[in-house]
Amino acid sequence: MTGKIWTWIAVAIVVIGGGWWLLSGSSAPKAEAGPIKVGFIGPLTGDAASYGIPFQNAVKMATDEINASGGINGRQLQIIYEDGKCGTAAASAAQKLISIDHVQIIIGGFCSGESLAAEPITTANKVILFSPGSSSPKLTGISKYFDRNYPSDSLPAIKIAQLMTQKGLKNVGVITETSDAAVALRQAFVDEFQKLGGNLIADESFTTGTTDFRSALTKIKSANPDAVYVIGQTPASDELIIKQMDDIGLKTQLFGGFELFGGEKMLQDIPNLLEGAIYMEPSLDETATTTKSFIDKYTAQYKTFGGLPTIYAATSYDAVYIIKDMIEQYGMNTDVIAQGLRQLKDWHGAEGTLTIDQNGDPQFQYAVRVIHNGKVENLK
Amino acid sequence: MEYLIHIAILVSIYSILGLSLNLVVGEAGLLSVTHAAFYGIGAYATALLLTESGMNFFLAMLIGMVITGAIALLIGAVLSRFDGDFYALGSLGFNVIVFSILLNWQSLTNGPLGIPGIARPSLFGFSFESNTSFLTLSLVLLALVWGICTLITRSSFGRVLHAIREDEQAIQVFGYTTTYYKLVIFVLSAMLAAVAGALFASYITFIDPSSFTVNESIFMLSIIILGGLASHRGAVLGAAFLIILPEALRFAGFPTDVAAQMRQVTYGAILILLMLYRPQGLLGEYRL
Amino acid sequence: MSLLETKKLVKKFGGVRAVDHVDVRFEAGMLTGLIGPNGSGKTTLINTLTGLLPMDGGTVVVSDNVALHAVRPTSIATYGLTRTFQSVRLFEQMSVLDNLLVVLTERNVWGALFERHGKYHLDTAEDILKKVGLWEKHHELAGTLSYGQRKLLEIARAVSMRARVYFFDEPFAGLFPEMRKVVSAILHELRENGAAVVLVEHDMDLIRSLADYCYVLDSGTVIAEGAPEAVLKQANVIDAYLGK
Amino acid sequence: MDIVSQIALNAVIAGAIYSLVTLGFNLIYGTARFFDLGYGALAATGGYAAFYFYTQLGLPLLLALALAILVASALGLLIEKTIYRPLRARKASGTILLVASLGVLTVIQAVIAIIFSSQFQTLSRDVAAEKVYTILGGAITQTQVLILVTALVIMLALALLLKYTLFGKAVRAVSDDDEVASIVGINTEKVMGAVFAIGSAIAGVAGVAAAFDTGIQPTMGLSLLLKGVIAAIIGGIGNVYGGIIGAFFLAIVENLGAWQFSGEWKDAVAFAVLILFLLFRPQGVWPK
Repeated sequence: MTGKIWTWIAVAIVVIGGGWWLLSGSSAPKAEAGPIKVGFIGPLTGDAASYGIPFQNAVKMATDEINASGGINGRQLQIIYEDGKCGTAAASAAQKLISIDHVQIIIGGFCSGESLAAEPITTANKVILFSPGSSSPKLTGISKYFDRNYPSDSLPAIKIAQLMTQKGLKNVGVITETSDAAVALRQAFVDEFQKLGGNLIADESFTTGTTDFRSALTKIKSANPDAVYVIGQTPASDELIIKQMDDIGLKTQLFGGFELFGGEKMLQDIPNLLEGAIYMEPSLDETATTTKSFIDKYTAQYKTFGGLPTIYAATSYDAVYIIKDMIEQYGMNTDVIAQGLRQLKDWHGAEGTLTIDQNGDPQFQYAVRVIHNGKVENLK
Repeated sequence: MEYLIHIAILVSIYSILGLSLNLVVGEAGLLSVTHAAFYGIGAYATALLLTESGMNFFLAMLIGMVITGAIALLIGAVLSRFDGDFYALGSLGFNVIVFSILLNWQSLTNGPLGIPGIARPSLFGFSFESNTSFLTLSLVLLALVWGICTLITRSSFGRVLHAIREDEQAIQVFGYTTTYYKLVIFVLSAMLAAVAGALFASYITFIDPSSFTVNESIFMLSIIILGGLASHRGAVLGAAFLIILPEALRFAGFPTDVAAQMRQVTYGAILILLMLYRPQGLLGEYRL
Repeated sequence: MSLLETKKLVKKFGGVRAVDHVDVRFEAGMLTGLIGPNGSGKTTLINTLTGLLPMDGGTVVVSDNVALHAVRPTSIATYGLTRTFQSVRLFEQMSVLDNLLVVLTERNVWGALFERHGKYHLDTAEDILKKVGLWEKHHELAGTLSYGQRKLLEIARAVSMRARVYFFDEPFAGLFPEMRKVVSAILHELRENGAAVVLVEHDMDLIRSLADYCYVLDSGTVIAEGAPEAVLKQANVIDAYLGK
Repeated sequence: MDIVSQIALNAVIAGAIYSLVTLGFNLIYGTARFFDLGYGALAATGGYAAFYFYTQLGLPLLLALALAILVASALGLLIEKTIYRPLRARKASGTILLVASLGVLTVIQAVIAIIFSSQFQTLSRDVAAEKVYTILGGAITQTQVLILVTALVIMLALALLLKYTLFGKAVRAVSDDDEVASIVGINTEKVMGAVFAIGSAIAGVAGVAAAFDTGIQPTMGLSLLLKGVIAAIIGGIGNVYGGIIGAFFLAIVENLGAWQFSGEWKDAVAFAVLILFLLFRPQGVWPK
């Protein structure tokens, strides 16, 4: 008999819960009065949370600044944060933001998987999806309403391959994390490097969350490469790789993906191991005023970038300001905003100067960085 | 309203998964922790067939079911030699292996990049583009799966499964080669999971390995444990509860930065409280 | 005609020979008693004959022609053997009726999948349950029955197999006298239908009244066999029971 | 030549950490007779407690480690008393305890992520200035040698405790059959509590070792636990000494696997080994 009671309690919870949240959600006032609602989708739990949370911090910081200085056209900006779990859960997040919160613009899909899962829903509802972190080439020109201010992967990898051949480094080893951005970067690099006659003598990969790279690195060491290209999704795994390289005595010219060495935590922890390491990053000119003030404010408020290289935080921070400019210029009509975004030229922000092309991809100039005694310098 | 339909579609997909997993766990008493692997194989098979050859969704789903069934036959043949905790552990191992294949066999599955641009189903010219039409399709398939499961559990085959659950050696003495029964129900349950995989791939139009991990299998287990084992209504209620709960918790006003983790705490606490006070779940009658 | 016979059957647990070169015969239409003190190997012998324990030596001859060196539990039904368990192994969370129906169904998988229960199975189950007086409880879970009722249900399950050789492992334990008459009648009926009934029992009066032939086992070997009256009077049998 | 010795050293280091996990797991599984997934979260607790005391509070190393192990042990005892004991009193089946321990794992992992954020943290304050020893051409750092030594010391201590102390006999009696043990006058609940306390302490040490060797993140518990469980089965489930052989065997196979194939198949290789052992040698190398 008690089974029946339990059933009705459970059903009651589900029904009341559903009803209550349906009422509280859909009856929200139309967009004109009250705060401007903008959605946010990013990995807040699971393995990917280690770079999702700093992404959230950067967006929160920009929002607080905007609201402090009077908001957008006098209306406060309200960001609604949803967890995309770096995968298909982003579809539920997007559907909720659109149907319940009636957002017109969503900042996010941080992982490429989140953007790919949310895009069909946002495009169907004519909602702008602006991603500051998805790098998958599959997103290029995927929809009128999808733009991003984070470069697609192929660009830096091709430049690194060209740089290696110029420096005469013929036999190179690669170690890649099996995550969306890293795999795309590796593919672009290998194609270019072999086209230029380079010889890939070691090709190791590791799953997200691995902490013991010693045997893979021993294998690379046994091939005694001229250089090693380390492509991890987060500086945390790259720092471990470089430390364990030192542990097993693998001394070689280091190349990095994703501005990994830019993460200042790594520069503090293992400066001598990074000596001479070369990496590629969008020309985030640390000395530029907007960039410098952003970095200082961010580190003041959140102490470290945690797992995040500065470029991710910069693009997330800028995304909020880009949205603010768009709303101020074009109002809330998403079709007009979509065209506006595609005409964005030389927009100045924490990430430097940004231009968005016809496919919604950003044009980035790349700066080649090299690390000398713990300092980041431009390679001539 | 769209959001409610979206939730209803997810609930029907997870109900299919719950019903099919219940055949193995609730009816035959075999704690399988590899259901997400078959969900994944079904999804990838259908997605690849749809994107590569552009065939009709339902044909792709059927082929996906056959492929999943074949792989389940191999895995089931190995698993039906284990029992108790070893069965659970062996099945967990197979889930990790299948996940690694989905993640690392990049030439076939695109690895972590996943497969985007999967077409929505269409039948005799009618395309299930809109969510409402997709919901009706999901509910029809759910009803079909429910029917198949009822047919199985009500038949003498189902009764033998219950006997295997209670005392496998005793029923063997009465002339039943229980390894065949365990294998057949394992393959049938995997094929039904492939249906859910096909629906999920076609609905979200993008799949990647991260939705077919061991955690997903554990989530499906908690659906039927919460809903109640060996009860079809329990499987559907469990799916509804555990899909709607995290969505409802989006509104529970946790501080934004810990909201996601608070959901995990609530979910874990529910599991503990269930086991302490109601191990047979809401509607179930079979205690684990 | 012997329905089941063992030749030099051996079952070892490590060094201990629980069944030590045992030769027994179970004739059709006869009730054979298996008696002996605790730990004499009676249950081990039955478990080995019904495939629960692998044989370590000797052969099992089924109805004079099929010689087996190994018996799998799933195959004994095909040779017309069935049994009850000393420790009563029922399907606890299934109804009393289901506990019977489950042994009446199709053996092969596909047959079982599409088999609906026709009147025939339900009627057989009904009159067997009526015979052991459990029909009113046929919807209740087996787990809720009393110890005596569970014994009766197990006997009913064995009877519904329509086997040729029945092994009953202490079926009368825990039954009140009224029910003992019912079970004795069932055993008689099985024997009249030409089956070989093997009864493991400690109660000498039951053996005297029921058994046509009996074997006395002590520490794995047959120390005496023959008609119950003669066997029970033999000195070595009494010593075995009373301990030297 | 030095490549082979480097692989061997890598295996020895990984083996040491796995053996710590297996040691505690076997102790608990041997007595409580269920797969305690919560054990993984206790290892994570140990790692994070050490991180908090040592890196954030800046306490001296040994004090910080001692406190961390104490925290893990106390938490393990608390969980045993509040969750597992009532379940055991109600004669709950192993599966119910397994699901409850899954709830414990999820809750602890989420709480850690809330307190320490899900960032990947490293423990060592002075990372770069570490002495590196070279043996036969292979390199091994100071911390790794320390981990190896602690693992061996704890193995010895546990072996002596179980073999020669009265408490050890009581533990072995309870793990044989707790009902019989209680009839004979052993207070099984007290022994069970002590076993959980010691097991959790060892989990804490494993967590600290992993934290020092590589680093910590909230989700480290489950993967550490699964490797420990595989090693336990290879060695012979429930047998404290067998687990150590299993741990080093698994570490060698994984590192050889990484050498032959490439690193991303590491988990798949580990579980393939598990399934092979379950198939051909379920009782393990050194059965209890």
